[in-house]
Amino acid sequence: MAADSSKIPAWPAWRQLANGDPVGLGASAFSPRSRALKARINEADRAVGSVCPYCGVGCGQQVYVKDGKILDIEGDYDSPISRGCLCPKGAATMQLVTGTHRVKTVLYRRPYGTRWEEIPLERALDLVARRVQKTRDDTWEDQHEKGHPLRRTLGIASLGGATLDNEENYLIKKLFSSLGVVQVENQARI
Amino acid sequence: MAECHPVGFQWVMEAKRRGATIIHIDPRFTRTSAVSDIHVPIRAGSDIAFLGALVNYIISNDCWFREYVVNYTNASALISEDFQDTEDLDGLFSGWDPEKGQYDPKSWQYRGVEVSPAAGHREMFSGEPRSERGASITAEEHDPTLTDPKCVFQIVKRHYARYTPEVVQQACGIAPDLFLKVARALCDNSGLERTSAFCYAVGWTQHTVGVQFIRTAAIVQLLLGNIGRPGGGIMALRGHSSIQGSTDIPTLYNMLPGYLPMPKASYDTDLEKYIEYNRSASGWWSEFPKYIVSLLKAWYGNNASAVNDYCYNYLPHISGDHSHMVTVAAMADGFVKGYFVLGENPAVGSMNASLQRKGLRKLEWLVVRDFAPTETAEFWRSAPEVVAGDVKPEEIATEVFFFPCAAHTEKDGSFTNTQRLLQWHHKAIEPPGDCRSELHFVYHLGKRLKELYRDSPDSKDHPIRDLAWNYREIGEIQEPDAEEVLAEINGHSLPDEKPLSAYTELNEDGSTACGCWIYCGCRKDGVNQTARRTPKDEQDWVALEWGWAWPANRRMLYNRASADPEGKPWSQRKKYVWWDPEQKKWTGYDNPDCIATRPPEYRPPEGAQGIDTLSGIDPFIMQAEGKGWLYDPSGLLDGPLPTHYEPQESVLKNPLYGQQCNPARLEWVRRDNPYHKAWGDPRYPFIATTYRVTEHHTAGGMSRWLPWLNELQPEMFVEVSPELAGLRGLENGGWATVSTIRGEIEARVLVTERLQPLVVQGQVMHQVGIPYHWSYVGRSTGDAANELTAFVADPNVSIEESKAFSVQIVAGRRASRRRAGAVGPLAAPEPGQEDGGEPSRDLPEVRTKKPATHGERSGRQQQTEEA
Amino acid sequence: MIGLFTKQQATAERELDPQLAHLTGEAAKLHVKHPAAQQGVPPIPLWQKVPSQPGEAAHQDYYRLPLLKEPVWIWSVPAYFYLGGVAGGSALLATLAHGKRGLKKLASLCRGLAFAGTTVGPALLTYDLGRMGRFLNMLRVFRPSSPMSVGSWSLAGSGALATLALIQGDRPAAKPTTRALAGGGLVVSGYTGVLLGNSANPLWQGTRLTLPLLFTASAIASTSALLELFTLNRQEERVVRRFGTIGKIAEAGSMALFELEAAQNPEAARALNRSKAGVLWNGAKGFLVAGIAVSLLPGHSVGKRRAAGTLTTIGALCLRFGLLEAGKEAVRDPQAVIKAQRKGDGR
Amino acid sequence: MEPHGFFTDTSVCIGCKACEVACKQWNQLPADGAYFSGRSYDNTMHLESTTWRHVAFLERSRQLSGQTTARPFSWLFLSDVCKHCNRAGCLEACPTGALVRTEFASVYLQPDVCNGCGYCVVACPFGVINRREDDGRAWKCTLCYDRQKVGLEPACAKTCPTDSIFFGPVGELQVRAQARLLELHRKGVHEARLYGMTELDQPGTEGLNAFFLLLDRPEAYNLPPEPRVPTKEVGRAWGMMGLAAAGMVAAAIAAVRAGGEK
Repeated sequence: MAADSSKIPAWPAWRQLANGDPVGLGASAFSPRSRALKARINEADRAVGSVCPYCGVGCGQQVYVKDGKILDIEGDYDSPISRGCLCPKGAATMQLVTGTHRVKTVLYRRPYGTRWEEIPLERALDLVARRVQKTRDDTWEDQHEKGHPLRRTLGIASLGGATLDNEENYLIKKLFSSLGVVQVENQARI
Repeated sequence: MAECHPVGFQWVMEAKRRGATIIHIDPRFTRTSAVSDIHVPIRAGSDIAFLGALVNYIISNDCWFREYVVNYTNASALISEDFQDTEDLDGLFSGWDPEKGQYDPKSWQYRGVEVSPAAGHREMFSGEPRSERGASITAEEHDPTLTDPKCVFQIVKRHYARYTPEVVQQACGIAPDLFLKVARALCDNSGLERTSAFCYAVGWTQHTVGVQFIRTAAIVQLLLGNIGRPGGGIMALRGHSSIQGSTDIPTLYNMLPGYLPMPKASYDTDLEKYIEYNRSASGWWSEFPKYIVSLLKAWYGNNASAVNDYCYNYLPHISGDHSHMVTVAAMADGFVKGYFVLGENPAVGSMNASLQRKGLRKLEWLVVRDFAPTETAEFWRSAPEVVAGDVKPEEIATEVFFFPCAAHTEKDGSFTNTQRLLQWHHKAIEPPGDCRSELHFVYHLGKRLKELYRDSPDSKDHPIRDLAWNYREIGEIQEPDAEEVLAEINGHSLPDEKPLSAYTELNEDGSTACGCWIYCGCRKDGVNQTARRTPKDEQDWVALEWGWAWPANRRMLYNRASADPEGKPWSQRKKYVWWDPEQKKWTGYDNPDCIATRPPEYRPPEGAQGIDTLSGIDPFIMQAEGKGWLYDPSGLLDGPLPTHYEPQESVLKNPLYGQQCNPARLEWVRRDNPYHKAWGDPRYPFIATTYRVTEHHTAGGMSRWLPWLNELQPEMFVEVSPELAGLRGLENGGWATVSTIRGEIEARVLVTERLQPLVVQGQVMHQVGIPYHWSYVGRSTGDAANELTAFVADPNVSIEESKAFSVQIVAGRRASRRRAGAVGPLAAPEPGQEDGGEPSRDLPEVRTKKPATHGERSGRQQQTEEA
Repeated sequence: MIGLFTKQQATAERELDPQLAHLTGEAAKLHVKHPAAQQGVPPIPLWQKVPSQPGEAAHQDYYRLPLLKEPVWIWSVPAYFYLGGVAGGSALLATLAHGKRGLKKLASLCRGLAFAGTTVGPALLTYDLGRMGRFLNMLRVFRPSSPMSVGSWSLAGSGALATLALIQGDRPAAKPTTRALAGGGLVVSGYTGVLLGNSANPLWQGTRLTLPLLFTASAIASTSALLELFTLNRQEERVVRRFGTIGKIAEAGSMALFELEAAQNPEAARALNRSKAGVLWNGAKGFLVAGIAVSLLPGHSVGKRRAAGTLTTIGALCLRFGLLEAGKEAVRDPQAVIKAQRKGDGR
Repeated sequence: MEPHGFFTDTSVCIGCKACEVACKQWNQLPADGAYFSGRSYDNTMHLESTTWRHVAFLERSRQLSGQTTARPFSWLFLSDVCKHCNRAGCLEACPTGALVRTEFASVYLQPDVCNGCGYCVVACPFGVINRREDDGRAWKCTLCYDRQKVGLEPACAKTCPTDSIFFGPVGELQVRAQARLLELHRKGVHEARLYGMTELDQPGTEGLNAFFLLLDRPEAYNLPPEPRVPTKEVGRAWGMMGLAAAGMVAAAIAAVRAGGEK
């Protein structure tokens, strides 16, 4: 059934005659594109092992990359958890990570402001660091009136972690605890 | 489960294909029910009545697994003479302190010895006197015949005797024959040859008695011998990719990595005391000192040494509940100035959303990190109360920073899934623009702060100056090396810095550093074990070479229980790990969850200490005495045995006790968090429960921006039965307004027989189903379910009650955008309650509880109250 | 910036950022101008009953949703049907009148019409194509299974022959050309009936036997009706009148037969009397009858002839537009498909 | 090359719609736009030029055999798709050769050839294929021809968590389907039936390469009970046309004769 395109003339009607194909439902009607068609992941530079970012099941994903851009994201057959399957959210991961909804600059809303402004990442980090320092220094509690050590600030709090990596949660807990921030919470409480 | 974990559900379907019976108990008929053998519609919030009746059925019909129960649980332990049950006190246990408004668990303890819990509120057992605290469990008194009226088994039996099929009908609206069908199916499928499993999600946790829901299931499973055996267990289906990881390495206020408690201001004043109060003399927690010292070495490196208590005093101290809702209440009262929100969306996903936003309005600065500005980032301009004009952006002082985050495809790192499995995801492409990982954000923030505090002489700043904070920076964007962080978590020996391979290698003399003891071994031999991807077809069904599970790559906890006391498998069908007499060690498909070389016949000698107290038949090694707890002598704040209490806002009087609600529940009595009547509030006559659907994810930050998902579930909707629709003139596809005293929302209506009225105590109960994905920004918007819910929580874990509360529903789009968080109660709060008159949630002695602890006087005074 | 990140509107695009993703999937080039369904503008009415209690559950279906897709053809297709018919009829007359003394003018007129029909026709068809630039693909393959393929080739052939015939005029050498043209013409005027019949559309599939008759008969009527509008000599007039009379009677007859055949699937047949389709179909009947009536009036005035011609022509157009509309109407009721196929099978 | 296709077993479908999204993701199809339909959880409603997998949601106030519920009720799902018929109306009607029968026996639409004549739309007895007006061409499921060419299974079948969508050589699928049917009947699920598996089940299409196991009548899922591919019956229509043509010739001769007389 597969058409040998090489020496058959380009016009499918001719090809029908050449193939002795009166009905013209199959190979003779193929276009060059169809004959050359391949799954796009075939040209991938590499397939990167990954894990679905949605729920807690932890389905395996394969991320196909070419020229620093994503070709496709699909399930990983090798995973003993998911055996290549993904749910609708997992199947939409491509749209999540390459979607046009993603904002690519830091946005800043000044006090009493009515709009967002774009500011450079480095500057934003400096500002946040200074806010942390000021609030921490202003709200530091060294001791309870009964003399118990507190060594903390209740002026700063943090929320989030269930969607982050273990390494990220670790650094958050490590840094914030050392800053004396105890109000560190995440979705596990919800 | 099919709704929110479809791929996990493939294994349930696999089991069904092999003949398993699938039972689904849910107020709604969901996609899970559609393929289940039995669907049992239950009144939201009545699960303990149902599960308690199972306990009663199992005991009274003698379906329990005697040899398992006698050897592996605390059924035979004798309980203090002073213990009194809810049977005797109309819904209260002994030890209620009307002054403090909480229990003193002393009378719940074992006779002759006070044990500390493996988890939960260990601090409860740090109070004086602590002489015998955690003493060698051999001092415990037992009755192996289980006949002593004060032994755990008899107490459990008495406690649940009144949980009959009739009570199930009265409390849950489930017909006795349907209940009995379930009970029989469960018991028939348990024993030597068969095991049954329970799966639950936040439908069990989000209640004022959430922890006790799960405890009841634990009792059922222990009685049936379904724990620690293949095909058994109680599975928590968690909703986020690394929510388990964020509990193990806790971004939670009350713990340090590896479930080590945060220092308590009142007593953990120095390392010595901290260790004394938190270690256990027996069981695995006797190893406690090794874990905290290794953690401090990991955090403060060479600055931590024996002479300075390994910098223990660098750690901040907690002085009560600093959990999410407490913090937000304090925020709303102006005590919190700065807030980091990292990949979470509390303005949608957290209860009483308008109070959440009130908190945000009172901040000085807010940092939000996500893919696109969420409702939390946009609270100042498009929130309902802003649209309503009750709040004006020009009057909100909060400074907001929105940082775009990197996707999981743009960074290296590990997730810990719901089965404790760590899996590494590799970076595929560079993050675009200024998008960065949290790792990058926190690391560079830390670097800046270290710089800012570099020359500070102030002792308060030493922790930052001495913080070990050197990680390799990769590439132009200076991304810290995630694997280096993982190496620190895994731990290494000192000074030679060799990677450790198991937590048993940890020491308390500062010769090891380990960022999270339960994760020790995840980078065994310096190899990233979490990145292992040996194909499933190239290994056995336990798949030990895929990723890495804590602890010790153990895939099933308590698996010692899969063998009988002599160490032989209970049955061939269910063999998992067993004692090999030749090799003199435990072996099997999995890594045994016990001391691998400890023979079954070992019994602790007199005066044994530490892990030597664990006998050869103890499967639950984290417990002080190595047994599974049918009865909880310590660790829980609301009683040793699960007891049915009604939700904070119920439609029913508690059919079992005079005490309506969990006496120890957390309430926030504030104008911006008003409650309905305890029950039978004519203004809010229907039961509501919130949930997710397959097509969207939690608060929508990862789904409501995706057209491929939005087209599948384009709009906020509520689900009601045809009967309720008839009662309220609701039309399928039309609009309805759902309201509580805290807020009103509009939604499309799906009228469906998937919801059905339940007849409870002769009244017809209607339930309203409310998905909570939607809110006011994104590509698919709608009103948020959490505009309706309230701050009220389980005392043990401070998790809110959003799975059962009362609402009103009417036809049409009538919602005002007013919110209690902005303008106070939308109706008179609890009419007839000002004088504490009927209906009341509490018995008189409980009513005296001051609401002060949580509520108006929050913020600093309240935060340090317990100190 | 303001507003940029507030409520992002619902979108029906892929929303994949070309900076991050390769857009090379099978349908990546499927061009989207407007969302298939915009919010607030339901493509299909909201379902307002309880799904499990759909009301008269006499015959089952899926929320009353159409089971088949509506024909997507626009006005130019029925217009072509008409033109093709005229072209075919004229081609035939042209051949038979060829070289006949006294019918010269008629012959050349017919050659003209045949030429016009076979050249304007394809233009109309092309206008309906989603991708006009690819109209030549119609001759890419020859598929005997596809009436449209057969028709395309015949139309192309007829077009060529009609052109040649036009050039050759009435010299004797043209005889073979016109003969061939007549053959092509017969196919062109009739195949459109087969084309409609060869579909899953409940109305058209149910009437696949009478449709060719109807189209052919109407081709005769249409041709003569159009010719009646021109000035003809007595002899030619007689030819046209005879041809027309037969045509009109045949058309009326085959319309009756068509309705009989259609009636076997009452759900589908109902479409012939519903909404736009009903107006056109009944219009077709009315104008045809009127045409016949006028031509039966005594006298031989040119005015009468033209009136009859005009009425019949309008009728012929209504017929073809009516058939298309009825086809669309018929699929809107899923029972038109289901009932016809389920002959009381009670499973 | 062996014929390959889908066996869609609705008795294990959980209606998660992963197939719909996986299909859009792999083929990079646009969304259909957000429209709340009120039809249970079905908001895409039918197969379209931009929706090549569609999950139907049936709510019934009837019990499903073998299931225990508090009141008579069941919820059925079906993931619909192009059937890739052995006799395909669209294929045989297509005048340009845009639609072709591939070496895997699937029916593939070549987007570089289709000129949007719209004939396939009326020729499909399942209402699957349609012309996208703003694109101009017709589109439908390709049975992931591009993936099959390199030995990959189609995106929907790969992602399906419960193997409701099963891909493979049609011969093996038929064996699997038969076994599954027997198993269900043994369990007392008598409403289970196969749809379009062989020519015997569905002469009108001579069998489908994408066939189904249903738990209710086909029309309840918006499937035609006994579809007939039109081209199977077109012969007699051609005959009738021949007849009509002859009549036309006769009429013309008669007419010209009439003119011939003095």
